[in-house]
Amino acid sequence: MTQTMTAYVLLAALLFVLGLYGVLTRREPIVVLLCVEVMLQAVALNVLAFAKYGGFEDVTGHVFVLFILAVSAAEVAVGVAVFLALVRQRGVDDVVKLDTLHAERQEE
Amino acid sequence: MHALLAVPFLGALVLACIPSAHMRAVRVVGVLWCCVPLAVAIGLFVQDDTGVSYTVHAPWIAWTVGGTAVHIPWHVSLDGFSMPFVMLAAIVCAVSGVAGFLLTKRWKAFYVLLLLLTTAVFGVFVARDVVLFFLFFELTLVPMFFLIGMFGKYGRERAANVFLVYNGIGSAVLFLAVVLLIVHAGSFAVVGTPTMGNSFTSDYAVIASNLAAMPHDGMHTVLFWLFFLAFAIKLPVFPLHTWMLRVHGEAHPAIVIVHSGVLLKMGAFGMLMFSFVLFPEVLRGAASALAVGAVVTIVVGAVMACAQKDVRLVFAYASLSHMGFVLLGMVAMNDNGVQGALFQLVSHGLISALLFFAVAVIETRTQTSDIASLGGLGQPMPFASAMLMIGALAALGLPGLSGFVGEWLVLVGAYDQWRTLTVIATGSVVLSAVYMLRVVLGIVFGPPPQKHRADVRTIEAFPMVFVAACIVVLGVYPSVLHDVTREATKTIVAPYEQLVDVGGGV
Amino acid sequence: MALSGDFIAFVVLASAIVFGVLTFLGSGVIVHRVVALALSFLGMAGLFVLLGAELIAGIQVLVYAGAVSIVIVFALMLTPSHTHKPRTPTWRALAALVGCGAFGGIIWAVLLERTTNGTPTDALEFAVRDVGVLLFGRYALALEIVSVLLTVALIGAIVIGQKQKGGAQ
Amino acid sequence: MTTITLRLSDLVIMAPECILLLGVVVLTLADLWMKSSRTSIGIGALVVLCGALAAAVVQLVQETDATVLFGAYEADAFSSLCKIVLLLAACGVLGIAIGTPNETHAVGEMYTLYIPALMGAMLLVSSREWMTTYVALELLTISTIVLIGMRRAAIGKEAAMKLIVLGGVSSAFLLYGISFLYGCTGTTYYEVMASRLDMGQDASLITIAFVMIVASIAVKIALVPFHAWALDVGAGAVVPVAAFLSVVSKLAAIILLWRVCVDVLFPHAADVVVDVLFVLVCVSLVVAHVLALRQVTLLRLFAVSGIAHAALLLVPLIASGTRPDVDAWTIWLYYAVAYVLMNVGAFAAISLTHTTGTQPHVHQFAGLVYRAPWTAVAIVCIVLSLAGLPVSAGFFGKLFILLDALSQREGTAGIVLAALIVVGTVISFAYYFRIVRQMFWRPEGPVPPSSVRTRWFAQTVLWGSALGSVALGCAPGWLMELLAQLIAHTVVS
Repeated sequence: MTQTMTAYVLLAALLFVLGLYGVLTRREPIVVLLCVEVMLQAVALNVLAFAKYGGFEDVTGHVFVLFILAVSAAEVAVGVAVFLALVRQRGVDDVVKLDTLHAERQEE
Repeated sequence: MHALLAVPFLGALVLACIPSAHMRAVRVVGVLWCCVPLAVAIGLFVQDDTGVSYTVHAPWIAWTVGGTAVHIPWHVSLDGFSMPFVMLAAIVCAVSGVAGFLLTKRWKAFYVLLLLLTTAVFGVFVARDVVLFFLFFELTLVPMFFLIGMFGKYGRERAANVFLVYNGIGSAVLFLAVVLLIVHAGSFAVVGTPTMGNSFTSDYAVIASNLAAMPHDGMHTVLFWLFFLAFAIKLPVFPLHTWMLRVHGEAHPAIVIVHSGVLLKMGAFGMLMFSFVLFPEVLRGAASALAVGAVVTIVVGAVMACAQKDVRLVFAYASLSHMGFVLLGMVAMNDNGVQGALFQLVSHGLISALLFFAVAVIETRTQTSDIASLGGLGQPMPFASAMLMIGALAALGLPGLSGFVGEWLVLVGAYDQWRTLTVIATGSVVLSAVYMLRVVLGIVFGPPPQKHRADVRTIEAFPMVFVAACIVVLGVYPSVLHDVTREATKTIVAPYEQLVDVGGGV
Repeated sequence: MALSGDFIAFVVLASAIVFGVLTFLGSGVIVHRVVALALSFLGMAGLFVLLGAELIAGIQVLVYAGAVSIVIVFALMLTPSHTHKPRTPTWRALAALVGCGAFGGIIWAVLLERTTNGTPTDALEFAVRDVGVLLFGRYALALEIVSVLLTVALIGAIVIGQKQKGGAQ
Repeated sequence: MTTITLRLSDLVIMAPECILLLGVVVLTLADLWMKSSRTSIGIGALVVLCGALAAAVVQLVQETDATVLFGAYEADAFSSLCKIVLLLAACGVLGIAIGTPNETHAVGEMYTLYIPALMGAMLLVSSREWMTTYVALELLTISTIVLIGMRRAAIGKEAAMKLIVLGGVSSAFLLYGISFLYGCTGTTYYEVMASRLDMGQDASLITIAFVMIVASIAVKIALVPFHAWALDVGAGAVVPVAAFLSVVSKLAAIILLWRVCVDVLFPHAADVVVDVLFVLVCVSLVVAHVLALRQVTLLRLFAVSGIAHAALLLVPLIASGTRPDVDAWTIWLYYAVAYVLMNVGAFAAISLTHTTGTQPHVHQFAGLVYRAPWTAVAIVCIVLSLAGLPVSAGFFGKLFILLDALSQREGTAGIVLAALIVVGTVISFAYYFRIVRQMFWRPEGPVPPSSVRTRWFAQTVLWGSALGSVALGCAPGWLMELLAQLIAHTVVS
């Protein structure tokens, strides 16, 4: 059965790395945001696998995951709000670049 | 003795509160206040010509690191060693304060900064605690930076920046050295605590006695060179002198008076106090190399001075050359050498003050310091020209004036150890006659200028006469200074000579 | 690993999730991407059930597969057509690939090395009640903070999302 | 299982946070119903902070040492002191904010949202349990994101977006690390976790978890390989928010790192963690200063120079190695106070001379001495402290840290740290004195002089910080003794 846990944990690691790769390579803000969510999901999976197979007689892990879900939902809410506001102000083509701050640095 | 520190600082505060619209009030109060420290210093000097020193030693800051306590005491002392420097600083700052009259604007800023600078300079000379010394040393940096940057010629800002960078590096090195010194040699056992017996202090006396008791090791060498580097920038020694040229060339003469008259001396003071006195073993190994450096500084200064077209730069290189003499005297580390170095420091401070005051007077009238465009000022400005002559003669080492005594003692001190080097250094004295006379004769004689040039006013004449009198007194009757420094010199030199005796001479 | 029903379910769900994430990262069509991601979230809920966390699986379906996906769909639909996909420079993608690969490799190796002595806690009885007890007991403080956090996020989303007053840039 | 939950007495232990919570509720309602003016909300927020400050001081004086919920939250002298520092910093930030021309969508929220952010920071200080830590951290981050995103200009939204993504990634790493630790121990409480971790069995897993946790907190502090976001985000925020980011958020993250290291990490893998931190600190000390040389926009400049100060703040932690003693804590607190004073003062100066609608630029100080000479003097005091010149708090802070590093860490490590600090200080002269140069040597700039004189709150903050810096520079022993006395019993126990 321990191997089952290993399978879960390895899957979590794979998802975490995929999410990280997405964050590093994608440019669209919403997509990046969702990649972060994928990373958090991987963590949740990890925790639950430990909770079941770790041999602890309580559900601390479940509470742990609940907090992760709640906080990431809040993050998405704010993220989408910011994204929409940006789109409204700049138009979508500028949004995907998000380079103004960089450009300012280069001007100097 | 705290009056020395308190008076100028209070003055800065008082002046800061006078609205700058009242220009006259600012100037009068400023000048007068600059003279108060001089009065205080003279008072102390007169009271204390027997060698009894004023010392205050009180706890200041204490905290613990890793179970061991660190103490930074407030230890200030005015002894035979610091007395000449304090007197010099008081005189020069007063002279500079009067020279501030020649500025055209921003008197308030000038006097506030000058008084702050004076406080810090006194602090440097009386501090007998490593951290306190460093504190005051750093504190001189800031007002000086502003003074250079706010008053002077077109290139003053660059000069101020270069000043800040060089001296910033110097004080960073010094900072490191101070901290290392405390950690390395500041520990002492507290009486009555046998177990956790260690406790650090930054008191100079304790550190010195600890170092003397310690066996020589690599850390001593490191510390010696760190301190040397830090102060060599300030002094300056040959390859590190470029910032000083800029300051001398660009800042207002009133500021150059302080800078050349006092700030350079802080370098010598620190070098003697930290590098040479604390680590005689290292000095013994390095003395010859340093002497070569000193002579190179002397010669380079003299040669370059001959080639300059600007009065200020001539004087700047002359200062470099004279500081070389100081270094030479200090590394010789015998009675004559150190006495000579101290004498040379004081005398050079006075001479610089006189010369640059004259430059200030002339520059205010002619708006230039280029030798070629000056000339024939002897006729319209006889008084200023005479003062310039006295300064120049003193600088080139004419017997009977103060410059001679210092150089002579240094050369005598150095001759025992490095004959060839001493001969070369003596040769540069001839060069000094060349460049000084070239400049002064060029300015004083020749066809008189077309435009009318007014001679000095009373307020300008007074400090010049005073300084010139000091120069003459010191030249004719050097014991005024010698009596004060004799005891101090003996204690400074003793450990080194002991070392040399044991080791059988160098 | 025994070829139990649980295991088959795990393999199926895991492949679904990984496929979903890969499609999300790779596909060019926006609708495909969102659907793929929703699929992954659902698959994740399935795994949670396998792990005995039905409550969390339910929340996962509601919050992620439901709310988050829908919000994202709305956000994407509200924005103008969004066809062109900015390309990341190849070197950057490569560097990211190498970095992530190294990181993943290390984690993977460490995880394979580890052996646990714990036996699985099968189907926790009254798990939901226990979660509640913990949540309002030991973790009550965190719960309070989360409530503040959600309020702040709500207010923030409203404030940021509201129409601009005046002609500010 | 008996249900144990928050009791009324626990709320008393958490009084500073509770006061903040109550205050924010009242202020939000007042904002909704009373249509009050912006300034009055700001002053209200200031009053709330002062209330919390009073509560923290009372706790400190009474030597409260209590825990809540099996030790998830602990109020001890060190936490109280940290909270006082954070609260003072936040008061300064609010002082800067009051009277700044409004650049945001919101009216009251611009002030009220500082309070939950500060609450997150304060809970971080006291938290001794990972879940509480995590949500407190997120409360801080998300409130800050909203504060940044409320700026009307798109640049603020962009900065907020960046922070969301970066904060998310770093939280993900933190959680991933925690999840491994949880997997090894089955608990989220620091103390229990530390006692259950077994380096013999899971050495590599624990080590990698530790490294991930340290790295993720390093992102929050913006230590050097993870620093890029701080510049962009700092530049995108309005001045008071940038001040909040650079002072309160950064200090909170540093306290968190300190806490976590001492409670969980050091007992098990001190050498690895210290080595990682040592590298991060050394790199930060050098790179931050060099980067700062190239910045002209003030907010970027202070974002970067803040990194160097943050690295300096970590030196006592790594100098002491495995177990920081009372002195390391004291020195840390001293420099934290100095850091708050000089940075809050600097941002007050930026805010005072800043014209709305532009990015704060070093030219805005041009010729300040002509139109507001006293303000210029105060700014000089602050610059001295920033550059670590005497007589200022910054100088003694650096001196203490250096002495500590050299006497605690034998051999090359201490000397390397000391040398880097000193080199960095010299470099910092160059960019800090740029401000002074502008003030004194440049003719008057384009900024009209109006705002400098009229903004009393910001003026008070500026003068408070300047005088505080100088006072601490003149009598540093006083604060050191006080701090050492206050935290002595906490650390020893």
